[in-house]
Amino acid sequence: MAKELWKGNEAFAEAAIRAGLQAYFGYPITPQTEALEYMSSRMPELGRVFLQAESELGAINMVYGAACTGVRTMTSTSSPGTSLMMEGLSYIAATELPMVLVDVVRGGPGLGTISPSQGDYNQMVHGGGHGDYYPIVMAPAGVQETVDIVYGMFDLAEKYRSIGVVMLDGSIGQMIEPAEMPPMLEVRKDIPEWAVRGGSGKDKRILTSINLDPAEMEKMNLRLLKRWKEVEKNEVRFAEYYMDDAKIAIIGNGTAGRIALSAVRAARAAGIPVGLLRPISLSPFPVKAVQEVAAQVDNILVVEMNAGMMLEDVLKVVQGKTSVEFYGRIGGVMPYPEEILAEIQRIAANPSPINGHPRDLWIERIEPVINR
Amino acid sequence: MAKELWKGNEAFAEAAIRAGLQAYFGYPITPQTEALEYMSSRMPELGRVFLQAESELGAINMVYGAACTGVRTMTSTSSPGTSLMMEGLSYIAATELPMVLVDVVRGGPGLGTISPSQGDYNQMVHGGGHGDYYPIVMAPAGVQETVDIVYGMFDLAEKYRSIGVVMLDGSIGQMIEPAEMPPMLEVRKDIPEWAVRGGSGKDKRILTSINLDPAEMEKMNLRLLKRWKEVEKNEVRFAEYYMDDAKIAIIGNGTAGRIALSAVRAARAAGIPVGLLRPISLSPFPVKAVQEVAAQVDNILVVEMNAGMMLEDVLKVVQGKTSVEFYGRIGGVMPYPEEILAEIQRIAANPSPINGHPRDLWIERIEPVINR
Amino acid sequence: MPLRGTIVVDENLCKACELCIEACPQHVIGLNAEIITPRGFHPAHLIQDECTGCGICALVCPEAAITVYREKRGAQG
Amino acid sequence: MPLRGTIVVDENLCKACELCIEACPQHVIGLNAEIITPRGFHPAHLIQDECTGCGICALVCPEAAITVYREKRGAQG
Amino acid sequence: MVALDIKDMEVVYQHPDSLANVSTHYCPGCTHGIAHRLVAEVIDEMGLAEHTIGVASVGCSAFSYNYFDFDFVQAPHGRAPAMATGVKRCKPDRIVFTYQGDGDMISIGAGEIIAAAGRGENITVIFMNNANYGMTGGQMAPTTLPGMKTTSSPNGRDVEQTGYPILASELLATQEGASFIARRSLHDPKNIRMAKKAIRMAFETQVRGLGFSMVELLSTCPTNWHMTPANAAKWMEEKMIPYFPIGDYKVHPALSELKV
Amino acid sequence: MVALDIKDMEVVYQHPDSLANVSTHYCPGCTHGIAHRLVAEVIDEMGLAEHTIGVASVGCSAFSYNYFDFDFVQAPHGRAPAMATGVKRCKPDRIVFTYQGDGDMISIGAGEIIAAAGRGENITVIFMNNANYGMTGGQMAPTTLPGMKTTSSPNGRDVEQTGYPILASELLATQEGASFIARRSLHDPKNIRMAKKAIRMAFETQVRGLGFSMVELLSTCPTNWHMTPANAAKWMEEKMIPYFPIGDYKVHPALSELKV
Amino acid sequence: MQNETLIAGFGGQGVLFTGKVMAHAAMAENLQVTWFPSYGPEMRGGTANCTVVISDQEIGSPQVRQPRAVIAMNLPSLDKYENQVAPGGYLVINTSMVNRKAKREDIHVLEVPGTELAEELGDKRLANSILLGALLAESKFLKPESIEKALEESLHGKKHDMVDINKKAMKKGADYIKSK
Amino acid sequence: MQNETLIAGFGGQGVLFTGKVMAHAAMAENLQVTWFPSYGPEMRGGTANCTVVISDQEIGSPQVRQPRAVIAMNLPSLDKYENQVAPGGYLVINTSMVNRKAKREDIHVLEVPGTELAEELGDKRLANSILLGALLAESKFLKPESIEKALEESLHGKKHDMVDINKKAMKKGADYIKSK
Ligand SMILES: Cc1ncc(C[n+]2csc(CCOP(=O)(O)OP(=O)(O)O)c2C)c(N)n1
Ligand SMILES: Cc1ncc(C[n+]2csc(CCOP(=O)(O)OP(=O)(O)O)c2C)c(N)n1
Ligand code: SF4
Ligand code: SF4
Ligand code: SF4
Ligand code: SF4
Repeated sequence: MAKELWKGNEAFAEAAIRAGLQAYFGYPITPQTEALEYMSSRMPELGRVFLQAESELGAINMVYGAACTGVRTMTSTSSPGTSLMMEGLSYIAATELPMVLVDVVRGGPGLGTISPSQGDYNQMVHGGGHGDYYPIVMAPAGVQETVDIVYGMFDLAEKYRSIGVVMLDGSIGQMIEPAEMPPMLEVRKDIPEWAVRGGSGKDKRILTSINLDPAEMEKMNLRLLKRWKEVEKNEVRFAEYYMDDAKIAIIGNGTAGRIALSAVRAARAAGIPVGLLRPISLSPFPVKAVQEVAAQVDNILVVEMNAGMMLEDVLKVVQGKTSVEFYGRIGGVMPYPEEILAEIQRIAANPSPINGHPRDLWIERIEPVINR
Repeated sequence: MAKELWKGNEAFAEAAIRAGLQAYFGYPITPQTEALEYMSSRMPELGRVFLQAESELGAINMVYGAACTGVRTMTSTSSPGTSLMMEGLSYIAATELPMVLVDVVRGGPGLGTISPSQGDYNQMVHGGGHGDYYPIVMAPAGVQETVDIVYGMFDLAEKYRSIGVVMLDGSIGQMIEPAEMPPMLEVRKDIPEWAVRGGSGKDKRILTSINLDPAEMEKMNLRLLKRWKEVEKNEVRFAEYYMDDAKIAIIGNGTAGRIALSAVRAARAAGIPVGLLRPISLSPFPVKAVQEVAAQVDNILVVEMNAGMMLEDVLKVVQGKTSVEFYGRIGGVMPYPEEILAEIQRIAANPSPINGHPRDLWIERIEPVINR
Repeated sequence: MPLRGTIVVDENLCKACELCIEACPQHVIGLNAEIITPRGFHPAHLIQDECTGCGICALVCPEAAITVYREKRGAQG
Repeated sequence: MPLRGTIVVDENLCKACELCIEACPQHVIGLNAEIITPRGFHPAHLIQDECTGCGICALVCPEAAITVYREKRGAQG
Repeated sequence: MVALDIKDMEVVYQHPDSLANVSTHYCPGCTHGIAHRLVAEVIDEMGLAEHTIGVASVGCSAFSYNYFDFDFVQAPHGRAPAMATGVKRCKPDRIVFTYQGDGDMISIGAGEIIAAAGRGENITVIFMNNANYGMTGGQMAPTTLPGMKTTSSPNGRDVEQTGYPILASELLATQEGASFIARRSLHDPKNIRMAKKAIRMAFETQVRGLGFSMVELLSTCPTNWHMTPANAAKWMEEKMIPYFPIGDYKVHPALSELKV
Repeated sequence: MVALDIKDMEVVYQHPDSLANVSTHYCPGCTHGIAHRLVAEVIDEMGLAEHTIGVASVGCSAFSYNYFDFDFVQAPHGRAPAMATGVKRCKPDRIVFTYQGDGDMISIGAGEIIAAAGRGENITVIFMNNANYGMTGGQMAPTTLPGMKTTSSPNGRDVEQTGYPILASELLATQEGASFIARRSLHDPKNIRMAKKAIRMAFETQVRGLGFSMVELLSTCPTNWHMTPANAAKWMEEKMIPYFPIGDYKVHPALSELKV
Repeated sequence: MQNETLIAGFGGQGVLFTGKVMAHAAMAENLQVTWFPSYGPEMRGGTANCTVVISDQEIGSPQVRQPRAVIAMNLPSLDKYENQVAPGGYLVINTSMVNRKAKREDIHVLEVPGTELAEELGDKRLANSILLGALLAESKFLKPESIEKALEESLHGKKHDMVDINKKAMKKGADYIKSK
Repeated sequence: MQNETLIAGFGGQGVLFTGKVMAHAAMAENLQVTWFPSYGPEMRGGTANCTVVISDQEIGSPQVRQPRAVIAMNLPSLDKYENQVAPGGYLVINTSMVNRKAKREDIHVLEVPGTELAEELGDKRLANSILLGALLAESKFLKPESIEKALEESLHGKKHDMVDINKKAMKKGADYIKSK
């Protein structure tokens, strides 16, 4: 299929449909609404289920019900909406159901801005719902990658009976880029052996997340955890740029990562040996890749559109093996490549290890910029 | 005042009242309900506001409204209820309002069990709501400590215009212990200079969490972050036991910490030089204390009633300086001291650094126990 | 003469709520103090033989613990 | 003879929605093509002098952009 | 007693097939059990056991999936109508019903039930109104009667502070999408029979694709009312029914001919 | 034109004090502005500006706190009644009102509004029913008319799939705690005058401590209806009002004597 | 010094109350104490238990795998907890509700027909106090004076009438076991 | 090779559409392209802008501090973006809506009375295409054939009638600037 121009939000909607999506439930919220609108015309056209829910609480619980029947199902929303889905997500995880959530992230906290952000990193990656559970979380950096990840996420969700989250910075949802759509898959006809479908006696099936006996609940928790270990083993994704001979590495995901790419190119043009590691799977986190980078370079600069959430994961992995710095913009601000370039130049000029927490040093540098 | 027997849930309710609580909003949920019931009789008796909300969503937004008027206000709930409060909490954080939340944690995910757990660690400590915000989170280990922490939390919340969370393992809410109640404070009469109270023209006050201009939103984010730095500097709390000459350290909070204390005593009785660091403030995390412990001992054993959430924070702080191991029970199971003692003995018998992620090794050890 | 009937109470299900006892128009049900179920109850049983098999006890029983039998029409008189 | 009136439209507020134009019983309001406001609108203004100061334009104006004046009773005739 | 051999007798009543043969966790005398039985009987009589998916809610009936003998899912507190919507939309040829308490359905879940009724969602709701939160130990519900003492209204429900009982049947009957709305009681044989008929009507509504149906069942909670089951039944008759009148609140014209 | 010197004239109408003198972000011709003005006029006439706390919601009116000239807070989507409850309970001598759109109040916030009405919460709700979600670009709302095209019902609202418009005034009027419930429209001078009276009644209800009051204001959304403001007003009269009848749905006896 | 008592029985047999009495008594002796229940949704006919840990230093775990004493008010409790009693510890059995003997031989088994003795006092709900009386008489975990004080404190208001009869029940349990 | 064009104006002036035409044209030339809007709640009378980045390799940042070209459809846009044009870059001004001159001297300033020229074509909404035509004639960011193809692709269905008139507008803009 040839490339066509797609807006991020519509592209992921179409990609989900091509992956055999059977039921979509959602609620409007900027900057995600185009996806819901797209679904509202495409899904009924194909004879599949589209329903605008009364709220994000309604949407996630409709997805919960749909997932119980074994169909491919999803919802999409943006930050305040995901907060409302936390209870439902925790239930779905506990019931071991596959589903896909696309969170088109905007600047928070609160009602915040509708501008792009990566402020939901912790909420998604470290679990905003109660209890131990482990969603798969991927953060694409462009429209084509979004299409490919959403298309594949249903398989992952089903393979691991897990929640698959695609976290799109608002910018990715709103941008238009050429993308090639994958082929349209047939809608699944068979019913998974755990799904409810009407049955009694020996054929009765129950899907629940409650077990008052802690011993049973512990078994379930262990099952989730072990499944997660498999995910950690198999599903790490990342992209590297100019890393071969790099002495400085940028680590940034999604939009922050691609903005960093511009800065890296500019720095390379100026002769600075800098490379970029762009984690695509945030959960599982590319631990080995980061470890290898840490072993190779003298300095790491983590770039995010939040106050350093992934930074903490990088620090945990790097374990002091190399100097880690941070640059972020917060509350819905997107950095320009020039800002990151300036950081690279600063580090290249003085690559000695930093003294203090990278966030603290960044606050000192960024404060005059923000309060200008 | 003399000690009296108090059930954890009622004790924190009374402590809040004595701290000058003016408005309580809540919704029943096990194992927290006694607090709501206690409030339902005590608050009206004192002419203060008690209201059972229609839901946790209702409760947190009533608290939001009450906090806007500058009164001391709080809610309490348990894990599924906190998940429903995530949106509201993010809004409250963004509006820079003081409030107190007591989360009496039960085993999750999902509807789960009502048994004690520490499965909400990530949700609370790493922020389950969207956007960058930073609640103060403390985890007491007994009824007296609960009383003292809740009593003081209102001051902290107001000082930093921040959310103050007290995370009680279900066990602490349900247990009865002797506790001395602090004196009854007068209810505050003055209105903070930021609170709404009816005013127009130059006196008009607005409290909101939205700002469509990302630059303004970024300023607000920075303000929150800088305030948080102050909290990190001033409000770290922890307790240490038998650490003076310890070569092995247990790190555990709340119920896990006090169960570990029993194990530590038994191990000491058997001549093993083990000590206990019990973090009380989980956010801010006792970074320096953990660093010092890491510098002193050969082995750290993190004990939790989850699958290793605080473990990750310990690993981040320890930075490979000493060997870290993990022991947890999940989904609502409380470990017995004997289990932790066995871990201590195992480590004492073979103190060489471990090879692999502590969680992976623990899974291997715990799997036969759980699936027995 | 009314049809004669009888009931069988499933002791694993009965919780001794006494609703059948209250409802029985013939007043022929009572608790069996001799038996204590694993959950600690004295289950209901027929204490007299005027049961007509009317089924009212079963209608009010929250545990669906009662099976009601009645003489076949033909078998009567 | 009806009272005479006039209106003053606040150009910073008017968004050229034309609701006042539609509502005016005297048909004396129109948009002012000469002016373009900072937000890109041609604001409303009086185009004829039969305004009676009835206030209907102000009643329908979503921007509260219109101040309505009327001759004082005494000043009339 | 005269020995009657049950072998020679006909079975007038027995445990319905669709009710699992297990002891429930309900308190002695709790009418949740009666409601379960009636639903099971209706499902059996309509031959729907192989075609039904139940949606349990959060409340004393959270475990009802263990007691019904057909497929079940279990919803978060208050969200059963949304979850049922997800199930029904994906399995439109299945009979989908929720089983919800009053706290669940008309307090925390009021938004979801209104939306489902508004959409005319083709599901059935069994709504257990026992005037309090049973599972958590008897707190005030939106349905608690004025002056009624509960563990969270220790001096009796104060209408000045907490308002009036929500009349769910009256409320939902205002929605065009609602096709069958009825209130019944479970406190005596006559009312239990009437309740069963209403439940039948509700499921018939769904089978006919007519849209949203709900049966509100006034239920006793002897434990939290601090009464014997028999006294609870009397209290129901004397206190609750006057406040929550038994009746049909909405009957789709297509149902009016139906005899059940 | 004949020069009339306004110095010699009396001011028949001017910008109300309680409305800030700033340009709003509302689309040209949007009746949100009219509603704002009427509320401000009523607040001014009742002398309440120093005693009022408004609660903004999420929707096109999210920023209304910038346009009213008195204290305001801003609630999460749908939660304004809960937030207002928190404010009112802590400031019982203040006048507290919410300003909510239809998506906000009767879709995502249906649970909160029902609970507030049920409690007889002594607050006032200004409910803007414009039959769609304006802020996010015109999606279907629970109030969208059957067959009406929106960006999420591109082929027109299909009642089979999405049900019927929720009649919020009728719904809330079933609650005993609700003391004044009225529906008005903002599409022409006469209706605007009637709307103002209803708003006055609602605030009078609160001042008298009579409990929950709501005015549903049928509003135009010219942008998302894809009409000129004038045509939107006509469409309102022809299409919306027949579905959402103007009227008083609940009037507390203590108000019946009141002339406003 | 530390001892732990686990009390178990049907809901309604007063096991939680008995634990609270012990907690009050420990306080009266200036000891540390933690009372910890098994908690569950409000369901009748289930079982209930609580553990009371008494110590002269800060109490660690609120529950222990091997309590020093177990009071089994009914058969399911005996079945469940007999094995857990610490070697050398105490197992108090309400023989009125239990139709078997204890199996353990490495512990002190105190067989008391609690419900029957209680009925002699006119109220079978006193069985819990009778069993506690027996346990304390043998184990000496707490002093009789402290328990009497504890009863005063835990039965206030309308329930104060019950103090004397509970004291009597404690004594009856103690006498019974001493006389054996 | 990379160039960036920022197009800004009132909502309704077609700035987003013009950006999309550029994106289609870039695709026709087998180039990489990213179209990135300023997005906001549905509000009329506000300003809108988008940035189109065209490159022959994977595109990094979707927005740049110093775009190679700015098309300012009105005065607020000129005020806001004039300073951002990269040195040596292009600033296209719709002089019909702007009552001042450009201040920068280190860039190519293309003054085009877009709205007036559009009115000559009978539809003032064509000003955007006129300004784009002018920019491309000077900057050569994209080939005229690609733009024509792009117009065909972006105006489909009922809007297809608009292709020719937009082509004309582009040409008019190009001619105007060449003739100056
Ligand atoms: C989000 C959430 N909040 C609260 C609870 C606790 N909870 C469990 S059941 C229940 C009340 C149930 O009452 P009702 O719906 O009236 O049913 P009943 O138990 O009376 O049958 C509550 C509040 C929960 N499980 N989840
Ligand atoms: C939790 C959450 N969900 C969704 C949104 C996005 N959102 C903002 S406004 C709005 C709809 C508002 O529509 P309505 O209440 O009808 O008011 P109107 O804009 O039409 O005045 C939505 C869905 C949000 N901000 N928060
Ligand atoms: S009604 Fe049923 S449960 Fe109750 S006593 Fe009779 S048989 Fe037993
Ligand atoms: S009604 Fe108001 S905003 Fe509209 S054109 Fe007239 S003056 Fe301008
Ligand atoms: S608590 Fe009430 S509703 Fe729940 S099972 Fe017991 S009697 Fe029934
Ligand atoms: S989108 Fe609609 S409701 Fe919102 S401001 Fe514009 S016209 Fe008004």
